[in-house]
Amino acid sequence: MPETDPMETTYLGAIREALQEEMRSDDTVFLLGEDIAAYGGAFKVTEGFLEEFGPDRVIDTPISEAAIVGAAIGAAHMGLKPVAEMQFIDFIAPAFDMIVNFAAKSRYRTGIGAGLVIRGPCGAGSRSGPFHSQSVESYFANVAGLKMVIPARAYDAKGLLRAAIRDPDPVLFFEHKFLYRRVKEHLPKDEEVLVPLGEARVHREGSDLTIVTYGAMVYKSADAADRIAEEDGSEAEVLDLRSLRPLDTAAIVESVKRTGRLLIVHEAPGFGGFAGEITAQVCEQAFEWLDAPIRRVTAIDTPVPYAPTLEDYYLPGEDDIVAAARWLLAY
Amino acid sequence: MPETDPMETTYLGAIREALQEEMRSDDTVFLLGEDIAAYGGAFKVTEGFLEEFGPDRVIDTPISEAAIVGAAIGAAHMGLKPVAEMQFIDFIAPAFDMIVNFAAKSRYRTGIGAGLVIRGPCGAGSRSGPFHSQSVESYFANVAGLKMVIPARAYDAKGLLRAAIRDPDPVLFFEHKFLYRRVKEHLPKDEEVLVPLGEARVHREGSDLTIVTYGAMVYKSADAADRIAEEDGSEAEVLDLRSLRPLDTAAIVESVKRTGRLLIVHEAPGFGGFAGEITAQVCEQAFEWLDAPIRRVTAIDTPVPYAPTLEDYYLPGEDDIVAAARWLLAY
Amino acid sequence: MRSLYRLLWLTRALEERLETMFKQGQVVGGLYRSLGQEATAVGCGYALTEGDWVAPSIRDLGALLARGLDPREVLRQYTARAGSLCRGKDNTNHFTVPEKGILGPISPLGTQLCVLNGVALSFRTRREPRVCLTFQGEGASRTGTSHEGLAMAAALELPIVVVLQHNRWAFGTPSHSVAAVKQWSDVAGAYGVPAVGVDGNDVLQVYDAAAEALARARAGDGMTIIVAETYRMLGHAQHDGQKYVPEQELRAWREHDPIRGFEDYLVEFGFESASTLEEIRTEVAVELDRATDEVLAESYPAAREALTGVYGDQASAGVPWTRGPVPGYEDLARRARDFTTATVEGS
Amino acid sequence: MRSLYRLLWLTRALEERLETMFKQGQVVGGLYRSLGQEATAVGCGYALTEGDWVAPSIRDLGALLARGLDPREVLRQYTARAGSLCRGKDNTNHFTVPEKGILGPISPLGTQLCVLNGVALSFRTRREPRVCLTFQGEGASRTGTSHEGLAMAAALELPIVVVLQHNRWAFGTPSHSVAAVKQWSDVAGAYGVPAVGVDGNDVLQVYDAAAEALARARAGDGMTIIVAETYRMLGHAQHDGQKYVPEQELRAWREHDPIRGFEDYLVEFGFESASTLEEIRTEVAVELDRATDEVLAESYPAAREALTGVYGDQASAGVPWTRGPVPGYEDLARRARDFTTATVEGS
Ligand SMILES: Cc1ncc(C[n+]2csc(CCOP(=O)(O)OP(=O)(O)O)c2C)c(N)n1
Ligand SMILES: Cc1ncc(C[n+]2csc(CCOP(=O)(O)OP(=O)(O)O)c2C)c(N)n1
Ligand SMILES: [Mg+2]
Ligand SMILES: [Mg+2]
Repeated sequence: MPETDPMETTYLGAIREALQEEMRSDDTVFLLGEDIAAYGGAFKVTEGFLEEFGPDRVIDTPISEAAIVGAAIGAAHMGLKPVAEMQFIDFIAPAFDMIVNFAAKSRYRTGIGAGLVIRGPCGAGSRSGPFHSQSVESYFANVAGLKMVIPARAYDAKGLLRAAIRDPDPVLFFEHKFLYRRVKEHLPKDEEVLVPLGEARVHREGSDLTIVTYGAMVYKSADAADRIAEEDGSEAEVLDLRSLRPLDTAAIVESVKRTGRLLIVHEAPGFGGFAGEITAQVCEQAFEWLDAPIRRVTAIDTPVPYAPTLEDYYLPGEDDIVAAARWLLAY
Repeated sequence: MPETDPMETTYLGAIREALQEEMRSDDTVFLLGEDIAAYGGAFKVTEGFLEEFGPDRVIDTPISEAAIVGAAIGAAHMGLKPVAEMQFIDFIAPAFDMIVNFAAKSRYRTGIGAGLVIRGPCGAGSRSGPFHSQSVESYFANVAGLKMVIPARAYDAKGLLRAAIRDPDPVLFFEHKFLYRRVKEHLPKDEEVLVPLGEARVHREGSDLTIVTYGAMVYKSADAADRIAEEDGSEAEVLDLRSLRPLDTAAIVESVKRTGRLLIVHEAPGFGGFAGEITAQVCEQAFEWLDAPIRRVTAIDTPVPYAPTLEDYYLPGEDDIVAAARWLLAY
Repeated sequence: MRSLYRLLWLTRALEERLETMFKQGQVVGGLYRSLGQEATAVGCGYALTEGDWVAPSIRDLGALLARGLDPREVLRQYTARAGSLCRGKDNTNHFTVPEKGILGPISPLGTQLCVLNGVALSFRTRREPRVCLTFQGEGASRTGTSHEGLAMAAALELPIVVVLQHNRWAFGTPSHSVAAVKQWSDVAGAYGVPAVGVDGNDVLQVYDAAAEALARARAGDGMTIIVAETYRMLGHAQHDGQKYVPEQELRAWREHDPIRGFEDYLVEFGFESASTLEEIRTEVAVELDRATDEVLAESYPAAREALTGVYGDQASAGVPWTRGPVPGYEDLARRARDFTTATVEGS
Repeated sequence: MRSLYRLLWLTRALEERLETMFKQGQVVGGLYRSLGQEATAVGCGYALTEGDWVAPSIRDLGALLARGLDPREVLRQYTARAGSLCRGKDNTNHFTVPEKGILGPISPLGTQLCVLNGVALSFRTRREPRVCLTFQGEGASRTGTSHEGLAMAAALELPIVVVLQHNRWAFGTPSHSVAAVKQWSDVAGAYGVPAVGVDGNDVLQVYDAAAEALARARAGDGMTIIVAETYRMLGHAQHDGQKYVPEQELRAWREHDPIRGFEDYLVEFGFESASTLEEIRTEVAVELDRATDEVLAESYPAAREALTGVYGDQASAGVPWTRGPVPGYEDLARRARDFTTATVEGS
């Protein structure tokens, strides 16, 4: 057994570590964003970085997400490795043009790539209302040239962020803020934590049903699976996608071919959400193996509401997953 | 038979007419955008409007798509009915934040709606390169609060635009520029042309296969269907969605239940595209009726390239549709 | 004068009340204060008249109270009550209240001004003598949307006043370190409009400047930018202990407290007696006690209210893709069940 | 002087050549000219030195030629040849050529400056004495991204020069009708940087101003905005007949043609003889004839090249979701078939 750190590392701490390690080993890596230097970041991800790496590598910017992403593209063109922080991932919207039109298309158009990372906290559950809680993956799902990652574990947060920084293409790195301090793991000390983009991960094994999910929903799905195992004796496999672009279709298809049943769970609203793409891939590649319709459990099709009663209702719940899973198992 | 206009109306002319008629009958309707007043618009859709309706109702703005949409929202709050033009729909990207965060969420958050239309030319085929050719529907597919329309016929362009202007919610109205002057129809003279949002339309009847499509692909799909009918004797039904939000799932499901086979065709790239949502809906609601996997024919997963050879290859072709349809029919 | 003082005090006392409630866990989510900046918001809000519209940033509570907003609405909003102006669907002051001419902000900075332009445009189009006023932090002035909004307001000669609040900070960063602007009134050069600078902590100076700029807008002479020099006396939000702020800077500005300064002025020049002011403060406290009790007795919205109000027409509300009961799945999700009822009732 | 003249003339002649080719249907897509503005582009481009970067708008061909760009590359690009700098994937001057320090624009206005900031930032970080220069129309200066880019360049004190080309028009609209700015150099006030105005049709004046601003940037003193007063002598693009332009205005500016003006100057003050200039023009014509023949003999890219170059790693290029052969469908689409070959060869 590899040695693990006796101290637990939080999901947030894992992100810190990934940034630190990449910055220490490669001096072309640098950070830019709002309040990340002197203040240390809205969530304190980069606290102390200014002191360690200096103002050339930890750069406070004006409030201007488009300019932040733009500067990251230009720096990437020149061989630097920028990591741009969006204070909340909701504020990626003002940089949308810059991302989908400049960053994503640059290599294809000109042969000059833009290896940069845009990272920031996504997701609901913290009573932050419609503008500090969104899941924005579907905005970018149809954009060729982008990669897109959303880790659920501290291990993956660290390993994927390091891989994202080394990646030659623009990577959107979504961190679920609800997991920042709630997820804690013993990370290995003596092996390098590096997770390649585009590989899904079996979070929980099972043979009766496949639950494909990502981000914070991995935990709710696993809880639901445990409950079903306990109460019904059925075993659901929980597949954590980790990357949405590239998507590990092979892993999804392999699992579905074994279980014959597929439930997709994500936190964003259902209509037009990423579950559609997964459904389409499975329909194309594993239709004959399906013993039941493909189902999805998602947020309701509304903005993220603020009041606790509303937000809890908005989010897909463990009960919803259990109910859908049971329905599929009984089909 | 209702009387039709002896003069043919182009798709572009139909849009002009819709704007004119709504502006004549309702003086709260007004237009804003770049070069739309004195110049008459990049595609001359609003030529002569300044003279007829005056500078309060046909407003040239600075080059600032976010501000254009913003002003439209505010004016809509005050009971006006703004129609904002994006010179090319690609330039909706800088207004993305304003659309998904302000326009889409306004009613839900505050009870005050934003009944406005954002219209502009989309689509490829005119050798205009990566930034004047895009299909942008998937950016907005997951955004609750928006409506989204893309007509294929002149009749629908007129009828849907009129309905969009009257609609209480923000409507994205995508006009396929390849159809602007190529599509010509005799529009009825004595009946009101008004097409409600959210209703699909059978473009070509058939019982062996359902082709769900929209925009310029309606014509390629119909041509493919004709060829299959002629060469193979099979009848494909071509369903023109017209609206993507709201989506007429009932019509799709009804057709699929009849034919047992579904092919989805759209011009945007496949991965993360709108076909995913259609697939998911049909999987949920008509799985038992499917006699073959759901397939999609789309653009390749790249930006829209410029050279004629590349652009032709990028776009889904009639041959691709025929091949996929035959594959499904033979399944 | 008395009502100006009352508004200033009410702003501060109401925020302090919210702070107490925040510490007691009664506020849902974050809390943003305007301590030290009350004079700018109140002075501007007070200069508006019936029919005008104001678009506050999150720190302009005083302007809303000046528009006659009931403090209970503020308490309801921060405690996410069912009866709050946003029905619990959005937070802080993100409400739009047409009757009072209030356009709420959304979080992405700069967007609000663009939307207020549309309100101003409607006044222009209808030849109504109404005007708009909005606030903007110096941090927010660096956003693209802010620029587009200012440029459009200037180009279309909209009846609007933009108050740039130079409070030295944006979140955790001193503004001088991320903006090269030396004179904030120079910003107006990019738009070709006049700018006027005021001491944002002097409510009368603010009021005068606002009144004049509003009159200019009302006369059809277009936008004015008012630069209010002021200071953010607390952290960005309640959770921010403001450790990064030089103690000396804080102390200097504390000497220039807008409310204490106004009190001194009123008493010194004999406009009001100290005891009158004391009475006002007591009145406010009583009013807030009552308001707090009342609001805390109210409840959160019912869960399934989450499903309502996305669209303005029954047709869209009723289509299955807003998570309706999928045929064959009626037995499944509680939410699908609820949906049917909610849409029928809710729209 | 001679090389400056040659560049000016080459710019115009090359564009005229493109216009001819456009009319003959050899140009793919649109064509945008810089007639009347050549001096600004050439003067600025000429002031740059080895290692510097320039980011042109679509109307700054002259700056690229000054950077040593081969006219054949321009012809290839406009005719979508396989060997063009964008391999036929993008149009006009949307190419980025690191060896020549050229950052291509994309269509959404304002974005390019933000990206050039990143290039300048890399110079600053690496303590390299290199600088950047970019162009921007007065129309584009109203975009949010332009503002964010200028604000960031100023705040981070980047080594950059921004040339605001006030050519009176943006597409089909006179700029004064959609911008309230009176003095375009006042724009600099929003960023706290110096601005200098020049006659954009006087190549020497432009050159001097650019050289000075570049020296300032190179010395670490940050951004300068140069406002070049000039005029767009043709429509927005080839298809635009410019009917909306007052004949009188056009005529007045024709009197101030930047190339004829420079010719007169050179001859009058004895720098060059008329016949030398004539020789240069002939040389250019010969060069362009040869270039045109060469490029027209080249072909469009092979169709399946469309599939290549989206990603920088083989892994992503190979995954099925970039439209690979779906298992079981190998027999189906020609594109799926092509894909396998293309990705193996193409990356
Ligand atoms: C587009 C955008 N980016 C980032 C944020 C996060 N944010 C909220 S307030 C704030 C600082 C605002 O500073 P300023 O505009 O000066 O206003 P002040 O807080 O000083 O009143 C930031 C960065 C945001 N709301 N919107
Ligand atoms: C964001 C955006 N909106 C609209 C356009 C369409 N467009 C292309 S050029 C142009 C006018 C540009 O005017 P200006 O910046 O003054 O440059 P000029 O053409 O005068 O050189 C417009 C509106 C665009 N390219 N980008
Ligand atoms: Mg501030
Ligand atoms: Mg111009």
